[in-house]
Amino acid sequence: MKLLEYQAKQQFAAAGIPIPQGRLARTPAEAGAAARELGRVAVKAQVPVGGRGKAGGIAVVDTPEEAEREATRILAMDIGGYPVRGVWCETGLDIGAEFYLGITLDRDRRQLAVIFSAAGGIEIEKVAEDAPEKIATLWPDPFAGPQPYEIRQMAFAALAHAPQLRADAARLATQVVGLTEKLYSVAVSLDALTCEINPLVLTPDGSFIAADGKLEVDENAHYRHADLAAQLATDATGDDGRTGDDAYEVEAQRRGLTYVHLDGNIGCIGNGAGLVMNTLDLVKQQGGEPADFLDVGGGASAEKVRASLEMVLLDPAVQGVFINIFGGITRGDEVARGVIAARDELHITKPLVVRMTGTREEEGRALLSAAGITPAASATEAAAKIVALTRDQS
Amino acid sequence: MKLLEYQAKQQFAAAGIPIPQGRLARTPAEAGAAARELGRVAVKAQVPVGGRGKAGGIAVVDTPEEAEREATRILAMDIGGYPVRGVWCETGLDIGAEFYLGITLDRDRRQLAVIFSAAGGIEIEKVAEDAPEKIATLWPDPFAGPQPYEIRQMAFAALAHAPQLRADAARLATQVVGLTEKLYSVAVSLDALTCEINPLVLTPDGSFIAADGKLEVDENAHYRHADLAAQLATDATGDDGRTGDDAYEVEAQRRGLTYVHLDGNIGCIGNGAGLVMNTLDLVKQQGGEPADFLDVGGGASAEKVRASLEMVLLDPAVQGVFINIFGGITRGDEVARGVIAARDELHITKPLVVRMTGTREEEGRALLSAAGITPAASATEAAAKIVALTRDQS
Amino acid sequence: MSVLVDSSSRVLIQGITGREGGFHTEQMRAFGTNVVAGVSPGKGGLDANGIPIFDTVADAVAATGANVSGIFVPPPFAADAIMESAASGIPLSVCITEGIPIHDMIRARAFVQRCGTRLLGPNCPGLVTPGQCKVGIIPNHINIPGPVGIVGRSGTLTYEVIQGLGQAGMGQTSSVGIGGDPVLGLSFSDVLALFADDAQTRAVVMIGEIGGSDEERGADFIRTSGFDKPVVAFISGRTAPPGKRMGHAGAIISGNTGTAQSKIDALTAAGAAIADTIEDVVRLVAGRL
Amino acid sequence: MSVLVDSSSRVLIQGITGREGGFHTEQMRAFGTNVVAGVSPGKGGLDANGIPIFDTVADAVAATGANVSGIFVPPPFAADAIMESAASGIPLSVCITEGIPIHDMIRARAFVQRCGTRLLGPNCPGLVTPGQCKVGIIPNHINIPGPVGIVGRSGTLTYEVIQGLGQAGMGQTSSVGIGGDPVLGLSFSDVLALFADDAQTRAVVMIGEIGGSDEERGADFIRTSGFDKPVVAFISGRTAPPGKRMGHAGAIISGNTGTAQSKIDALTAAGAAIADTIEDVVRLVAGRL
Repeated sequence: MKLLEYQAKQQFAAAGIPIPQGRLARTPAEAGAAARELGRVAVKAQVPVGGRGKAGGIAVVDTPEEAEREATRILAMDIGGYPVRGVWCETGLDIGAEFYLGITLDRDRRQLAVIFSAAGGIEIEKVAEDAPEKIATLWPDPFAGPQPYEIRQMAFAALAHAPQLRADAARLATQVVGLTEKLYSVAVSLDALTCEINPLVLTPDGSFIAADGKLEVDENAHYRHADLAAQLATDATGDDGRTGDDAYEVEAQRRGLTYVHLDGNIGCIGNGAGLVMNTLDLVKQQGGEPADFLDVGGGASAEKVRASLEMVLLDPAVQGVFINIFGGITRGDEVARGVIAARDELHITKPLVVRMTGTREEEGRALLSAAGITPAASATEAAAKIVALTRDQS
Repeated sequence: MKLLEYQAKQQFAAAGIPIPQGRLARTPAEAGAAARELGRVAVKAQVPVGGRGKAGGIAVVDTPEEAEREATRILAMDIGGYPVRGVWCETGLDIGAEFYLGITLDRDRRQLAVIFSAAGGIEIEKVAEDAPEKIATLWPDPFAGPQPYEIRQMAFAALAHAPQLRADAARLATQVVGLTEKLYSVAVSLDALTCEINPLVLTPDGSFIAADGKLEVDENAHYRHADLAAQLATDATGDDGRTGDDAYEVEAQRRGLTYVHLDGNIGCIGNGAGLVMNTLDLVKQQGGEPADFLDVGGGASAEKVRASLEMVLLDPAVQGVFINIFGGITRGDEVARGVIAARDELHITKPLVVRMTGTREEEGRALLSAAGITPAASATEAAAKIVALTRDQS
Repeated sequence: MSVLVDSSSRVLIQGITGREGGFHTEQMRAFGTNVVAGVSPGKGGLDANGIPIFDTVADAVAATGANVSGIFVPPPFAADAIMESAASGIPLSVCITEGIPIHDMIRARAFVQRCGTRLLGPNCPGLVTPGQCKVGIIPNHINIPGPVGIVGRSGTLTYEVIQGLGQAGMGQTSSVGIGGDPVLGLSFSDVLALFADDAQTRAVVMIGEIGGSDEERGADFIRTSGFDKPVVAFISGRTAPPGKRMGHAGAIISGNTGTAQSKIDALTAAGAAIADTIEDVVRLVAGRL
Repeated sequence: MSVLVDSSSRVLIQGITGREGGFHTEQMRAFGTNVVAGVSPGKGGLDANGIPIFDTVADAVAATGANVSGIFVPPPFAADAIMESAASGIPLSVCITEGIPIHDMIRARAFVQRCGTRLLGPNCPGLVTPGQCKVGIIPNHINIPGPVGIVGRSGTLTYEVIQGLGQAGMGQTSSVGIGGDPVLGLSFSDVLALFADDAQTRAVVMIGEIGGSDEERGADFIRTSGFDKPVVAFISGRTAPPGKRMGHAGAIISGNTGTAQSKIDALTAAGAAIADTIEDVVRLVAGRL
């Protein structure tokens, strides 16, 4: 679940982090009204991807008329595959300096990292590459959270790269302690895997304010944040937890299936993420192009297999399907029944290639053979076969 | 800062712990109105000490008339030195079983202990003495707080002594996990040294409800709870953070002095808690009776010494004062000036005995001698002297 | 010989009365695993097909001397179950549960480290020492004893390799599935270190996938520790596009990190043979025994 | 010889720019303490009467090799200062601050234990090794070197004993004030164990008071550890009424615990000589050297 900028900022504000005043506008008229109320504003496209600025999705305007004009332009855009459904109009900021403050999962250390840098306003990955010494990192104890002394260490390390602010370092470090504690509380209470403020603007009068916001909630923890999910779902602007605006992925999520849409013409279904990834690799090795990744998971029922085939075939680019099963908990006969039911009920005429081994493989293979579907001897053979069958068709 | 039962319960309720419905009544009429609203109620004296029940401070009534009559009686009481200024009228509970759930400072382990017992409704200290096996204790990690598995261990250990509830143990343990997490959050967020529910009533329908509440906030942490202190201060029923209803102690607290009122006739003042305790011991050893404990602390000014003498002499039982100073940060000349100023400005005619050693003792002793106050050679000699002088008077 | 579990393992199942826990407990017993206890809060005193059930892990350990725990507890309660197992001093906890919130796992993992015990998983298939003990959900019939150590992130691909080797007559000392989550217990390097010390293990198969840098760190371990057994490595997800999570919470290429090529390069540099298919794995292992 | 601090101690002062920190830093230097650094966040790079100031303890340790920290930081920030000192690996932190919230101290103490470092205090006068090093606020002029070890809860009574012994010609190896709070670092038994191992310490004075059971546990330590030096004990607050807090947060008799009699009984049983007055302490020590 990725929150949009303004949704992330609302969470920050609720935790006591200062944000600029702003209004969400879904129409140019609303943007004009916001500018009338707030004066000089930045009109910012609300999409769950980076690079808005470069794409032309942000405009700073001085008048309501300008705001309406720019909103009209931006609301017609499509950024990184996301149609812009709303703009966030917020008070223009006087900028003294730009910082970065973020919390993210450090996979190598298997814990959260708090990152602070006086080189804000650009992608932190870029800073990490070009000037890693400008990045100060803190790995808080997962139970204690970041302690003030650790945050001060991080703050002073980063402020060492902003010598012009040295005279004010004590006050700034104290502010960073408060901001970090608040941002961390947001990250933990929302199970965030990414929670960042970039840029964190230091205004000329010496206070920090979050000029942008990014917040991504761990999918595994959605059950703890049903309220937030419900709120996002009713907000037509939000990406409401979808993995993207790909229509097939949205549909698969609705159907409760683990599905990733790809560009090829061979539908791929298997049990177990590693096995499906390998299925894709095998198809590619044989010169084919996978159309998707679909994992039926462990212990799939015939019904789930049927539904999975139906899902994969929604994509008209699919010219044939490779079903790759290693039965552990999953039973071969169940899979076979699902495949046969799908073929018969959905009147599938496109080629289906099944590789089946493991639990109840004999029963499954017998059912398939009886139904006229010849199971392949190995995964590699099956891949070769589906590639050949679909190549013939195209 | 000790909260009254109903104040503690309000904190519990805010954290999601179930409490009976109730109304605070400061007059018999209010008690009657509460009974009219709630039906059968318990009318409970609100005083910050235990033993209310035994003292007759709790009555269960069926009618508004009875409520008024009992409230009249209870509001006229004085329990453990505390005049009853209010009664809490709450819905009578059907009691299935009585438990104890509390969080307290375990001094030996220097951490918090969570205590749970199926022997609730009586003082836990008594259970600890008579049937220690009935007490289950959990010492949570101070950063992590109590984990569900630890709470379950504690719950099952205590429930082993309530075999009649065995069939329902899974559900009860789950409830105890939730209650303990909530009570712990109250204890930590309010810096509580004691935070207990006794009895924690299990109603016949199988849910827990807090039938009493006790909450004491660490004095050192008052600065973090100014809101709560302010709320209690405006509540005429509360003990608003006073150490007791002793008028002298209340006054001393108002004046910012560390003072404990005692029963004797010899005022005792010193610098440092250990030294003042020892001063009291010396007076007793010499056959005298200390009237108080007053610690001027480290580095006391002449003005503070003057104010301390004034405070001690507010008590008319005081027939003489022993001032015992070991100057470290505290300077002898400052103390001497304070003693002399107090004597002269307050026209003290009662005997003053001063023992003075340490930093600037020469200067201090010279000042005292010049003012006609002969400093004693040692603390023991000083104690003997003040006891002799006050004995002569009485 | 073997790593982590053997015939002396006394296994406890947390969540034994659940659907998955109950089913796989019977599978494990059918395999020959010595399942000595189950835990299900509130059901202490009952039994599951003759296995005594306890309210808490502490009770179960005290009564039965269990020294391995298999955790089949639903995601919201799984991190707590891991901590309970570690706190009771059980040296190895194996968590099968998939879908545990990552923040929960960050805490549970730190807790396990503080306890000085081991965690395998979560979201893993468990581990097998053929002929002796299985904890988890790896299919029973494919495992045969032999000289190969297997360590894999993906469950199903691990099964593929076990079966492929078995069909070619090569069995395993132990097969260990470390799981596909980004925050987990034992890593490739941890398990490689165990295989390094196991005299009977004569070759090791590593089954990696895209995402993270555990394969690279495993390669570093091989390079720097004087690891002297042949390693055959297989990496899945080579054709996965960046930014798409391929089923496993951990299987995602972000920017330049987590690509199959980076892993293959690191493993090649460490002297491992790289297999392109399962058939390749079998062929390469056969040539190295 | 001595315990905890000596002429090799390199002392850092946290809160050196505060009123108390500044004043006592100069007192310590007048005593001869080697104060090598101060910490005051945001004032790094400045100096305090020639002592370099750093923003963080880590910076100060890296630059100066400080190995003892004296903490003079106001109560709301003191627990964090203790943790900062412990996290930087400083082996001994001495916290003078009075009035730290107990919940803060519970966490800080657990943190120090996890770091494997030592904490003296809080709410303590610090410690002195006469002629070598003082960290804290014990008056300078009363301390002379000699064969007696002193450990006390109350600051002023510790001063009394130091002075009383000194006036009778008996000096100290070290005098250690553990402080009057209920949650603190080194306890009587910890310091007794140090004196047990210090060859030069020929007798020990314990200055206890009502509240808690640390004196009893000190007595247990004497009884069970084979402690073979004479101990003279003094307990204040004998006449204090139950339920009244006598100044120190820890000095309160609750129910049957924390009474002077319980402490005197335990110490007597452990073979300690009980003094009724400071004069008694001096007399009893003199008879045991």
